[in-house]
Amino acid sequence: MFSNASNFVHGVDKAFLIIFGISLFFLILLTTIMIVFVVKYNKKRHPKAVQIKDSSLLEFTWTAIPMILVLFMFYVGWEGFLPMRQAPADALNVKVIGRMWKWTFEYPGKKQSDTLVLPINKAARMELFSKDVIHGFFIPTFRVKEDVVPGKKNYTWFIPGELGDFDLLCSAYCGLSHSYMSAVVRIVPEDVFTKWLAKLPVSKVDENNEGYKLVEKNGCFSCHSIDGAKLVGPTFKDMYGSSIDVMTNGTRHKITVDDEYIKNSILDPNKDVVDGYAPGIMKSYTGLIKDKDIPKISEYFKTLKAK
Amino acid sequence: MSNNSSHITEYKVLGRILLILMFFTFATISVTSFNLASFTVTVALLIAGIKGYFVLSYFMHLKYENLLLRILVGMIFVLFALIVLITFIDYSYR
Amino acid sequence: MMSEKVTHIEEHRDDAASKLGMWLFIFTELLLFGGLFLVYSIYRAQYPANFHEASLELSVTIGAVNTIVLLFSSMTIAMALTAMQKNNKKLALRLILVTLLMALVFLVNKYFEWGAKFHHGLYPGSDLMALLERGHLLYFSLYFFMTGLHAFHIIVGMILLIVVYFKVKNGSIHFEKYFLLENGALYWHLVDLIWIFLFPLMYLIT
Amino acid sequence: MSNEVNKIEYVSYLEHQGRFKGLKSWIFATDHKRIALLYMYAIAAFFFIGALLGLLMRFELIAPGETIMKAQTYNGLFTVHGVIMIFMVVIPGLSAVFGNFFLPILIGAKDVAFPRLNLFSWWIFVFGSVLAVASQFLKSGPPDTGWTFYAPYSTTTGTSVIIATTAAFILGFSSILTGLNFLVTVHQMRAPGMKFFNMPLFPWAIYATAWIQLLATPIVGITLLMLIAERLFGIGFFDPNLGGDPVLFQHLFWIYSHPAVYIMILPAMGVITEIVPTFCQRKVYGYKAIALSSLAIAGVGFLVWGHHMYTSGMSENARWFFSLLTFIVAVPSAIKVFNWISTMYKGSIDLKPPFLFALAFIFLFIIGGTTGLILGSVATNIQVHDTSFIVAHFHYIIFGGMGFAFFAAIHYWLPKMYGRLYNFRRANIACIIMFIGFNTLYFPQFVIGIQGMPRRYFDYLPQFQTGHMISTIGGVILIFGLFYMLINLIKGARKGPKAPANPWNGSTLEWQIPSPPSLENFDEPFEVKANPYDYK
Ligand code: HEA
Ligand code: HEA
Ligand code: HEC
Ligand code: CUA
Ligand SMILES: [Cu+2]
Repeated sequence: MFSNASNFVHGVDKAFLIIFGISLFFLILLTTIMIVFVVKYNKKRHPKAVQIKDSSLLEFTWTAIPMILVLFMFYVGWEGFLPMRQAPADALNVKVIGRMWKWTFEYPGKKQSDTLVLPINKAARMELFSKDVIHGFFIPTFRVKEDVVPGKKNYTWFIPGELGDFDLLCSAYCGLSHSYMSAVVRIVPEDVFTKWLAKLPVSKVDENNEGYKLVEKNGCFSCHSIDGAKLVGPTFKDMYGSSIDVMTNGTRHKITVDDEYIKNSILDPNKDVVDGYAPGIMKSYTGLIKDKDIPKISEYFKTLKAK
Repeated sequence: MSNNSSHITEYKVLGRILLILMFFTFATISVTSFNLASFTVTVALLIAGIKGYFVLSYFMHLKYENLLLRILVGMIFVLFALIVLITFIDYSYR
Repeated sequence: MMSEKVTHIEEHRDDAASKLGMWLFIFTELLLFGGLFLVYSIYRAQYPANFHEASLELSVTIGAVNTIVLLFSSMTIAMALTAMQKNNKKLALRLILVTLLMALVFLVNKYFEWGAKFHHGLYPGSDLMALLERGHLLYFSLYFFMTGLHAFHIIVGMILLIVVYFKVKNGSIHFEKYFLLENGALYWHLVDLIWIFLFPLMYLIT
Repeated sequence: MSNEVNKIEYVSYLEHQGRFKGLKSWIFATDHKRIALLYMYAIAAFFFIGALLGLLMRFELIAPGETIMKAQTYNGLFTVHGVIMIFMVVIPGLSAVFGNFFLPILIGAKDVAFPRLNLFSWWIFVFGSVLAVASQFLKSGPPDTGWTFYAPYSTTTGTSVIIATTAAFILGFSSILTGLNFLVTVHQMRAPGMKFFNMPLFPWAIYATAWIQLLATPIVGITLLMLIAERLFGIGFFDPNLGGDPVLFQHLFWIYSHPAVYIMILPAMGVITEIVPTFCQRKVYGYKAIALSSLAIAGVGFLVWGHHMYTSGMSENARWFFSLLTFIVAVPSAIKVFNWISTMYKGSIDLKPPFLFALAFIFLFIIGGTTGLILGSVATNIQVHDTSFIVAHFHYIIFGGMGFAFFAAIHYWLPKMYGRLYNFRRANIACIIMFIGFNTLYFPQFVIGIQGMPRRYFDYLPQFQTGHMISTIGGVILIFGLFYMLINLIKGARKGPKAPANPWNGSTLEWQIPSPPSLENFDEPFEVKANPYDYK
């Protein structure tokens, strides 16, 4: 009757059915009674109203019955939920990194992927991390959802039960491209998974460059690329030293990208806005990036110039 | 005619209340300078509560107000305590 | 028993109504600070050690002096009401002045206390603050915000009392109609009440 | 003059000549009835703006991809739509308009306790509202956080969040003062001899609401202040980069905002409780049960806020606790529904527009309320949290509930307020069109919500398109109904036939005085009756 996409589907859908059932029963019952009364006791047919005394027994009954029903519904809901917080100890651990507006999945051994590939019928535990704001880790078909909160540890887990590709969406509002923050969950047989994981490259980063670290730590790469691609913001490639059009208070003028301009762009990005981009998208990093660190970032940008 | 059946609190009473309050102030300071471990917060708050009681009852004349108002004031503190307790249901079991 | 006739326009029940109104307003103020106390208690429970260390930065002496100053002013304003009820206008005026003076002393004390912190580079948004450990940072954030908001209430209370002072002086508050003085006093006690809780929570953490 | 001391001539409050003339006689009025109308005009205007934004969103969502606006615009739209609708339309809504107008009359008073404070609240309200609307047009762009202002997004985004939160803070202040005023009014201004249980049920509802307004609003006030301080001075409370805790913001926000939903619905229930007996010609069934259930909702409603945070990483204990209490707070609502329906039993039912709206209210409220049960249950909430299921739930219960109650109230009391009648047949037609449009608009959102359509999505996966399209069509139908109703009402209020004092054969106090009432409501002495539904 229920799908087997994950081990939670049964509990959740059962709760849905029961609560919907009770609700529908009351909706139909009460609506029918209302209509019957309106027709039967219509002024034309029933010109004189009959006054009826309050009955404590009746009040008690229709307090007690709903009370019992709600306690029952509560129990069903709780029962369906409880397993979601009881991850088995031998589950496969995947670190889920949410940042504006991209999911990254890190497997043991610092191997990173943009697709969440998991073996079927094996418990997988998601350690949820956010680099910036709150995101929501949501796989509708699996009945799985948990917020990814910066500065807090949170997790969720599940056992996928069907092969195939599923949508992973970001459910918590996180800014401009919230609706594009999706990824694919691919459930594969165990052997395929092992092979895939073996081939997955260890993420290589230019970890020695101070400027790079800062840029990475502050999540700039979610909007700025270093390969020339235009993401939410302009690319960093070949940016340093180039001459660009910016809008300042509605007037357009040319500016050369130098240390001073980069500093302004980080601390007060909405003052000079690169032509073709909307103001208000990039936030100010005042207080987050220290003044003395900004030259390091500039230095890093210099390394991105074509030789 | 005038319906606030005003109670007049004598100067003497007010003065005495001040002395009590001062006493408790020094009491908190000296109590917290001993280390009673986790009890200190409780004791400090308890003393603050007693002080609050005196301010409310005498300075703010609550003792002589009608029952309704006294109940309401009590309810505010109960409500606040409930909210704090419930929030701690989240924080203490994480 | 139900058939009392209501005659046209009933007489205004000003004083009882406005006193109830004042109390209700005090409830909102209590809950306003209540929100902050909630935040405080959550963070204190999470970083007890940090809170203790950070609180050592504050001078218990200044805090204690300010507590006593406020308690004293609370008494004088309560006495001012008593004086008014006994139709002793002159004494009432004096007592209000003493209260205002105490408020001023409190603020001056606070000014020096904050000033010293600023002098050491400890103020919201400063570079030093950003370097602090998490618990310290939270403690000082709360310290500045809570005492700041409290000081703001002191100032509002002072303005209220100044208005009351002049009303007593020109006779629009007199011994048969003094609910404005009563309300002003109630507000002042509220400010005191909040400080009674702020003091041990901010200054006396072990 | 001198021989007229005892005979007061009847002059309606609309014509009464006070200190000022013309527009000034309105915007400086201290008469609770004029202030009520002032609120109504302001709220109607904001409702119109908010609804327009809602409609724009619907057009954007008619098809996947960018349809008529950019993503950033969309994000601004739902934020400002939410802020306007919640803080400026439904929270003041019924209590400021009909509470102001009828609370004093129903308890036999000539005005509220503090008339000037009442006017002041209105001014604060207008000031805050203008600020909120202005935030839409400022240079840094409309706020884009959602009406919930969740940190840390709200502490870091570059848009005009400070203005919007300041506006919400100011609006909260207005709400507190209104609540305070009503509480004192109920306690101090009841006609001599009228006890609490001699009051009709609308004042009871307003009374319970006023307590929530008074006690819950300060919490959101301080929360927004902290947010503002965080943005302005970098004081860390909620942003983890500054040491804070984002989940704590959610706690504080919902400690207010859950009780706030009962600020919206309690007066609506109060209105329905007045309308149903009048058009059934029966005394309300279960007077005490309804009165006490209002207080129960107000009280328990304070303790369930965490049901908005089931996925935030709260402790398991908190999750079951909040779930349990959420289910319990649903029971008093159920009691009210049962009592309303029992009031119809063996009545003599007259299907006039107010009653038709009331029936629509009950139906939509049951749907909205029972889907609330789905949300309250932890397991199902995990699936539908932050999806359009939520959007459908609260539009059903806010627009379908409080909105339709507002329409019912205006149709019920317009003859008293303006002394004129509107066209009944047209009003009924408008009600039916809106009812159909409403269900077409929001029902599909339940369906796509369960399938996993997240909310606050500017763009969506193709499988949700059918649902979104039907929904948009429903929106258009709804608008036609709304305009039809509005035109009928305006025509009625201005040129309709003169209304008698008691057009519905009602049995509460307001129908005993002329339509429209005079400045001081009661020119003639009246007798306080033990049963508030005995004035005939
Ligand atoms: C007027 C406003 C209003 C009202 C009255 C309610 C009433 C209720 N709400 Fe709703 N709610 C909102 C406005 C409102 N809500 C808003 C605006 C949001 C979203 C905020 C946001 O995130 O933006 C929300 C979100 C919301 C959530 C969070 C969802 C999420 O984000 O995950 C939950 C969860 O429990 C919930 C539950 C309930 C319940 C149980 C009731 C109950 O009080 C309902 C009680 C009524 C009934 C039960 C119906 C009548 C009874 C019967 C017909 C008899 C049969 C019943 C039984 C047997 C019990 N609501
Ligand atoms: C009172 C509350 C209220 C009302 C009435 C409405 C009305 C409408 N809302 Fe609502 N909406 C909210 C409160 C409300 N909304 C809230 C709180 C949110 C959450 C925001 C967030 O996520 O932060 C939301 C979010 C929201 C979304 C989800 C956005 C998203 O998550 O992506 C959508 C999308 O369809 C939407 C659409 C609509 C539409 C089409 C209407 C239509 O029904 C409007 C149609 C009506 C008209 C166009 C009427 C024209 C007006 C007149 C003729 C004046 C009449 C005046 C009087 C009689 C007084 N709204
Ligand atoms: C939310 C998306 C976003 C993030 C995150 C972001 N930026 Fe930007 N950035 C933009 C946009 C959009 C623009 C273009 C508009 C403008 O100038 O404000 C921009 C412009 C810039 C510019 C000027 C670009 C040019 O071509 O002249 C610099 C430099 C810059 N960003 C640096 C950074 C740094 C450093 C960080 C991280 C600390 C960062 N940005 C994070 C969106 C972002
Ligand atoms: Cu990430 Cu929404
Ligand atoms: Cu809620």
